[in-house]
Amino acid sequence: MIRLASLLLLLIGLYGVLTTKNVIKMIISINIMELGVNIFIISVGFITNGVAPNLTEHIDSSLSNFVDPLPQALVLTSIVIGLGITSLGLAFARKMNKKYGTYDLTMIGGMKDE
Amino acid sequence: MKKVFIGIFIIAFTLMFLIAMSNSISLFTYNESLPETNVSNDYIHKSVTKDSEEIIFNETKDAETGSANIVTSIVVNYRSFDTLGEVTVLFLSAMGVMLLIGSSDLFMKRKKSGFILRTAAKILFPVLLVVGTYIFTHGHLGSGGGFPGGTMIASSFLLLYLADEKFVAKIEQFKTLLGSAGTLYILIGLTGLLVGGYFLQNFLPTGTVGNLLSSGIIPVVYISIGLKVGSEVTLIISSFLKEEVTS
Amino acid sequence: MNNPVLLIIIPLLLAFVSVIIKKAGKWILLLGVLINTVLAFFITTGETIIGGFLPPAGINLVVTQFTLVGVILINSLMLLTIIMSIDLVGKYSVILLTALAGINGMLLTGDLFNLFIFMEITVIAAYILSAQAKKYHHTITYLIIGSVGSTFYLLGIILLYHLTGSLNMADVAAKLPLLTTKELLVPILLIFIGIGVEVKLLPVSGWVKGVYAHANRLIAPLFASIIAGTALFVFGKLFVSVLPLSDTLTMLILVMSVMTFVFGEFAAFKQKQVKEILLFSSIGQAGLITALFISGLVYAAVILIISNVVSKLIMFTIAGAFTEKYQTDNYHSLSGVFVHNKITGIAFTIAALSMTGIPLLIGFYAKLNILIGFFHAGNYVLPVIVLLMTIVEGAYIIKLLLALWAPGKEGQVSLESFAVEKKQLLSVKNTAICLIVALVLIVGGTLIDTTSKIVTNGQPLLGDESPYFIISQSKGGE
Amino acid sequence: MTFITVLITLLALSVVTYLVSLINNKLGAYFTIVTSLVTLLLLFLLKNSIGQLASISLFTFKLTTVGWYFSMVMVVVYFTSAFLNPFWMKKMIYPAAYNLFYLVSLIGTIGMFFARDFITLFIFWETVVWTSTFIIQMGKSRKSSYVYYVVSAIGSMVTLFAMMLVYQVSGTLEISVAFNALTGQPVLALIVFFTFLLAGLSKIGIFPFHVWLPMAHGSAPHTFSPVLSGGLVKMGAFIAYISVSAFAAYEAFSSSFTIMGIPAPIYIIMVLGAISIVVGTVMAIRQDDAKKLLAYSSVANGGYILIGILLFDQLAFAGGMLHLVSHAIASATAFITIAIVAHRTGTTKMSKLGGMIHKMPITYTVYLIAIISMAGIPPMGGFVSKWLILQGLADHGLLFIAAAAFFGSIGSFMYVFRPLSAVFLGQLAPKHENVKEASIMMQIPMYLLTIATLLIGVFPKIILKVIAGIQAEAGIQEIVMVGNTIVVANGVLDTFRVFVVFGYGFLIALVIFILRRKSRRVTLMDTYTSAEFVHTPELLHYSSNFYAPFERLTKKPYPVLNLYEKVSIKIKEIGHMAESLFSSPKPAVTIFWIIIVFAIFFLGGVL
Repeated sequence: MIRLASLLLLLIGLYGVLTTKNVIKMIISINIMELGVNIFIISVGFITNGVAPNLTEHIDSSLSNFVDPLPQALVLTSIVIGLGITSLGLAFARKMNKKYGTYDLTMIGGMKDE
Repeated sequence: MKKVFIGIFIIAFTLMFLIAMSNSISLFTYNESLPETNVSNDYIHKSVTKDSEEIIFNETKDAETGSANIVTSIVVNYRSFDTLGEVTVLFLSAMGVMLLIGSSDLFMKRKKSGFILRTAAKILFPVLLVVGTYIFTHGHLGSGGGFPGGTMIASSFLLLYLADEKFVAKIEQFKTLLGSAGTLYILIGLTGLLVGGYFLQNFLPTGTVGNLLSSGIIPVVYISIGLKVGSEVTLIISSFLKEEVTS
Repeated sequence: MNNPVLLIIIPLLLAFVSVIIKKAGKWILLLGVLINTVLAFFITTGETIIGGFLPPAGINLVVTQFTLVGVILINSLMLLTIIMSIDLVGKYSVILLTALAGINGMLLTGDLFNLFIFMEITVIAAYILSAQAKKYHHTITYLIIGSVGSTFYLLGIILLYHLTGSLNMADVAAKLPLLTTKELLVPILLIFIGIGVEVKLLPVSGWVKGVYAHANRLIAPLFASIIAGTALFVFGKLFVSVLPLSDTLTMLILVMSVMTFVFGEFAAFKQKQVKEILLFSSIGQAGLITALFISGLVYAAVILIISNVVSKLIMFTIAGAFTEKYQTDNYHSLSGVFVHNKITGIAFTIAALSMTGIPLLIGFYAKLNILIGFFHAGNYVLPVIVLLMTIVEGAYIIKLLLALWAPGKEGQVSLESFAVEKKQLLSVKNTAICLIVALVLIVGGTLIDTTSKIVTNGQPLLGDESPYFIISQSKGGE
Repeated sequence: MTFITVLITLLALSVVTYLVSLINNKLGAYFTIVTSLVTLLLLFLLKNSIGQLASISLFTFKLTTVGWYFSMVMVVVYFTSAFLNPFWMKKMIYPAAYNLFYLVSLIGTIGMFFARDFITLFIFWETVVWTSTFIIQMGKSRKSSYVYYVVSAIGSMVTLFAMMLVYQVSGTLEISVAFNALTGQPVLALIVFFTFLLAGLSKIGIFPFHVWLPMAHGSAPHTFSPVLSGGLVKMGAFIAYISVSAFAAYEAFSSSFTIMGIPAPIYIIMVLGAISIVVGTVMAIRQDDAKKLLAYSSVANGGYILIGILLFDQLAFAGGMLHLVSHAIASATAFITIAIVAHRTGTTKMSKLGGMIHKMPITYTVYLIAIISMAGIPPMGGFVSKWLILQGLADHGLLFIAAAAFFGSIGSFMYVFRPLSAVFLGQLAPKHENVKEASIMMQIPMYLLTIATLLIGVFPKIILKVIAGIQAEAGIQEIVMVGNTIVVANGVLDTFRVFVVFGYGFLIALVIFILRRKSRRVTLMDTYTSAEFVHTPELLHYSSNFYAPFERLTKKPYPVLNLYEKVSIKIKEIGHMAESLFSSPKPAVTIFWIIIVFAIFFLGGVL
């Protein structure tokens, strides 16, 4: 179920990029997409009745129902990359707004480049 | 009319996408256990050569990686190269943000901070700093690690940044910290290359799983990651706080 | 000691160092690129493990002959670009060093997720560099399309991980043939779209025009030859040696590539700006190269990449100089610009002719191999398309060259006095570099046997056994 | 002496020429004369080593009689036109490059004619195409250079396809061996025949590809037009020769459908040749620009050569090969004279010229002899070759093509007469009062070429002997010569006797002309109608609207160039469409396309 939800989030993000004109909203849409993918990644490693992959006093490596640790490591990376792209995108958006006075990409797109 | 069209289009596409997706992955049922072929078994048993022994908390010594937290062992040992890249991504976007909106002809326009903020910042700053440090030094034992710890450190500095006007000027020095932390990470990796022949190889003893000093280079790497992430996030956010005087 | 990981680490280390030592950024960049280029010539094929953990679990760098060619090519081009445009580097030295690390990582890595990370590094560096033109809306378009692409790529590799339980390319490649076509459809498609954004395949290349058309002398060659070349090498690595394509999928991707090729060349035919001509022709050539990879003609594809990337380096550098000196790159307003810059013009012409595939230049050798390869594979339609597009390509290239060389109105004898105002396009150093690189194109296309020996080193690239042209064949039964 | 030494010597000489031209371009231009003379001599010496094999790097060569024959024609044309080069150096934007390209294209043609494998053939072919493209741009039109390149590229790319196809089937690139692999594969043979021949057709200017000739010839530098028309066009004939000899088209299509005893594919090409004779002739008559007129006449003559070579028998083949020489020489001569006129007056527009005979009698005479040869009037070279071609056509009973050839012969009277009367005869425009005769340097090539034309006309044996050698090499019946008499099945032709008869006729006419000279010169401005002064006497100049009635008959210009332009516009439209569809600056459009691609792939993957 969570996979379905995460894929729907991905598609909602895609819909957002497809329909919004505001750059900030687009970046938010991309964030939603990334969120969807991140949740999906976690869900891929999910094990029914699993335990966290963290060895403690009571848990040793012979257990067979560890949750897959690799997607968790990957999602960490993915989140950080998402953060980087978002911050960069917002910086661009701000510069664009300073230069053209708008966040609306279509209004600039209509202008002559030169 | 156009919106309706797009809506129908998207719904049709969604259905198609989900159907196609369900060919490769079941959307509703989950695995009962890790598949035999999954590479994660190696991580859990801490044995990439498959001569697996059981790893028991507080007992096993000198395992491949000493971290009790398997995710940490993946992030900082098995796939440390990814983490280096990930840190670089953040570094790069921090540099980008600074290049774009953090140049020196801009300054932060703001009101004088209030008494409550100033006092609270003074009290909270050391607490946050200590907690952050704790988090990234204990990443190999339980939940935690360089990224959350680094972010926490960043938030402590940002608090100071908001409260203390004099601190604003010092923010530039975070760049040095950023560079040094990154250099440290790579130097650790290169030491591994020189000592063991593999880049980012663990060259410190791993000790007993579960001890604080049990996991070789993990704490050192996490310290550098923590400092790096902290300074990067600080720089990014402080850049955004600045405003341009003229267009 | 020739550890390929150094190719990634040294620029990265220098990038971090140059943040601390701000003043010396330019020189650190130069040093880093120089060291990398030298190192690139000394690495040998084989596998390098990172962190001492064996591959499916740990990350490894794989150097095959294919990647070796890519690494040497891309690093040398990077060196040349930096040397030529060192005056424009300014604040971007850190970004460029990091981009270099990312590019080498993309080429070398043997892990799908690691590839994702290095791709992100390269792409983010590219976003920042594209902002140099101060056309932020184009950068944002690039950023959004690029992010969607990389998100798709990530989703694709996660699905592959789910299906195979591994992220290592060799491991995945070994396990994938056991799976059904239906299962593989979505992940392969997602990965294709993700890589396609950087390769500039047609439906996802909307960002290219805005970004390339305004880039300067430093950024334009960097994008068009270095990053694009890297993306093509990665595409080849993934789609030839890792992902098994079913017949339907091969067909569909081939159709897309060929459409990219045809539409790219047609769009280039229509343009009036030098950079736009070049960028659309890059899109077209990228389509052809992916088509070659999909058809399994790796050798021909590699030669074509070499030809294309090297000529684009020269041409985009000179096109950047046009905008720099004349504030325009419309070739009607630049008529006769080479009258005053003959050597620059010669370098540009050689590059352009090589791109078109004129004999004795390496582009012709690429074309020969393409034809031989396709015919050998029993494909008689694609050679026809390739040759027809060569005519179109030749048409716009000759139009461009005529305008740049011969000033004067139609019906008048072309005279020096009709040419645009006299300005020195490139500095002496840059002119010399352009000319030398152009000579490489000639030498590579003339000494065919040497070229093939250098490129293949006697082993088939990525297992591509299809025949290619060497001189002894032409001598027939002697 | 090996061929490689020759080739390298020539390359070295051309580089020397280039370097000299960088210092002093006029001196460099004299070097082009010297180098082409050296080429001529070296080639002459090579005649003894026919059959020699040579190879260097990726090139392999075989010295053949036919290659020698073709390259001799080429070198003669290059050598004679080179005499004009020094006079045009000042008008060139890149004089040094011109000299270099001039010689490199000469070497390219030689290398091509001696090529033993496809790659060598193609590489030298393309060398010639590109060098000549860059030379043409130094003239007065960039567009013509562009059209020239595009038409050439269509030909060469399609031919490359054929070459690689043959290579794939046969596994070898050696021309003479590779084609053998096609026996027993009629469909493949058909494809290869048409595609291989296309480069030849485009170069020789056969009907749908003839558009480049008037444009390129008309606007190339005046010194290069003779080479283009007299020389480079003949490269196409060489391709045609390969496709009947090495390819053995008659054997390959022996089982196919025949028309009038000729296999249908060859017949189709010959019909194209016939069409070009008609089109070239009709269009030539309509031209006002002397160079364009001659260019169209090259189209028509290209048709003769192609038909002659494609017939590949005793007579017509010999005729085609002979016509190659006679047309090369005549056309080069005509272009050289026009170039000289243009050098002296600054224009090639016939309506602006006139009366040049008074100022340039030698040029006039030379031109007269050239056009007599071109029109195929005895006793000049053109007559013998056309006669042989017509004999061959008659032998085969190819009525339609023969009719076209006759039409071309008749039409050629009309078009060669036009510049004769418009440029040289008639009234001298006042602004041309001070025009001088060509200088000695310019006269040299005219004398050389005129002598050659006369020699071929009177003693065709010199050439026909070589042609007989080619025929022996190609394995067909050789042309028979007894003394000065060409013996064919339908009769004999004694060229010397014809010359004597015409010579007497000419002498008698000359005597009458000198004795009964009663003409009075009227200047152009000295024109009155109904006792009223004419304010626009230029319009009354009799060369304006020279063939007005005829032009009214063939009012509609030929739409072939429009076809090319339409294709180009279509390509631009599709390019524009692709650009606006896929290269939108809005990311939403890209996302939309991604979704479409997904949808297509899902459907394609599921079905």
